Amino acid sequence: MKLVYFAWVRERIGVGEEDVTPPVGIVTIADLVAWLTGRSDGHAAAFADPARLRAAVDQAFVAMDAPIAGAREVAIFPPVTGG
Amino acid sequence: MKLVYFAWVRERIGVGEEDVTPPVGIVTIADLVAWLTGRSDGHAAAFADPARLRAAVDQAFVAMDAPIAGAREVAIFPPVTGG
Amino acid sequence: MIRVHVSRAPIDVPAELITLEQGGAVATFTGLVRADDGVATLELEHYPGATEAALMRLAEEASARWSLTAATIVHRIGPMVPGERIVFVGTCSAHRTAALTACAFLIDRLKTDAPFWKRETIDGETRWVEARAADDDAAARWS
Amino acid sequence: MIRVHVSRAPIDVPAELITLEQGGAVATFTGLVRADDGVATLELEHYPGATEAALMRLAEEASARWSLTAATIVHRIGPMVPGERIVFVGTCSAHRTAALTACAFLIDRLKTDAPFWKRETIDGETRWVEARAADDDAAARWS
Repeated sequence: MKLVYFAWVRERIGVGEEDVTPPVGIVTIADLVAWLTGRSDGHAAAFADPARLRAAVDQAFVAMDAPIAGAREVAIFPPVTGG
Repeated sequence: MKLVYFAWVRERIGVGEEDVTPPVGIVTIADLVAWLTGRSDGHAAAFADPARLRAAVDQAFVAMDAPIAGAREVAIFPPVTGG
Repeated sequence: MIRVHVSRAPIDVPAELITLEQGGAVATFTGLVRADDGVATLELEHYPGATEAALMRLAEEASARWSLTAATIVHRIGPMVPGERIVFVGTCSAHRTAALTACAFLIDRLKTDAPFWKRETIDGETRWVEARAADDDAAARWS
Repeated sequence: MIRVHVSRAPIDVPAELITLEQGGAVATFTGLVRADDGVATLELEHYPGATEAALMRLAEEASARWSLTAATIVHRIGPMVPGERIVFVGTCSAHRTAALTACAFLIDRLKTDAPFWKRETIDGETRWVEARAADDDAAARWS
């Protein structure tokens, strides 16, 4: 599964994208974020406050409790600030 | 008193402006319009339906029952259609 | 900065934007001569002096009510053809809702408060355009 | 006609107007980098692919809901300076209320539905701009 990060999530993790294979039991975006926290200090810093995170599955915005089953690309990022 | 006309009011009367001296007893715009009706067939045609007329005194829109005392310029015209 | 202008020449929107873009949020409205109902030409008559005064009052009211940093109203007069711009209204504010709301106010109120009259030619026949009750209703919602 | 574009180059509003002015009523909104709160530079990051898809969904929704004859959304990315245009939204419809309302819808919803992030530099210090609850409220009024 391809993960992509934006804005300060990307900066804290230190990369814009990575490939991961989540273990069985990781069902939702929230599960994924909790699991990713253990990958590095950067991940832990980026995901310290889950309330400040938003996500997309295959480029469409989803809620944090959305399932990741079948997703090719999951994006994790702060609330958007365009316009 | 200077009178100015616009759009089909002007066309029916045949002139864009004229000077008149209304007699005593002509108090409001509506009185003035009724009095002007007798001036020519064009005036009669222009003012046949008072409900379709609007007016301004000294370049500010007013209701048809507004007084004309002290007015230098009275304008009579159809409802506006700009924009 | 307030700018009101009654123009026989085509309305130059790019030039107006330069004056208007003072920072933050800019909203504009442009009315075009419709090409789709057989109108060959449209001619705009106005009440010189009274028109400019009415446009200035509207621009000043909008500027005060929505804290605008700029307000522009340009209205074309004389003959024009389908596709040409009849009217341009623009507002600039620090906040987008103020700019958008003031822009809607200006075009709604211009339709009832400014002395312009449209005459259109369709199939060689010329007629004065009738005022629309819907325009009175739209203007009334701002008072 | 729908046009959505994510642009590293400055937004050319006069060029966009040519595509947009299809007849009737045209409303536009332009967001400018503010010059008044000490921002030296603003940088826009986005989610390539997802951005264009989100803008296209918004333009299609507005076009259907307000019977637009044209809808344009252009969003700048990369570094920019105060006074430059960040975003341009334009709508064209036969009726002015439809054009104005659809324009307000597009900019409100763009702020919450399109994946852009702003980073500003003030006094040499760079920080990511925080999302505003007021933007969520403005977007919510359209659903």
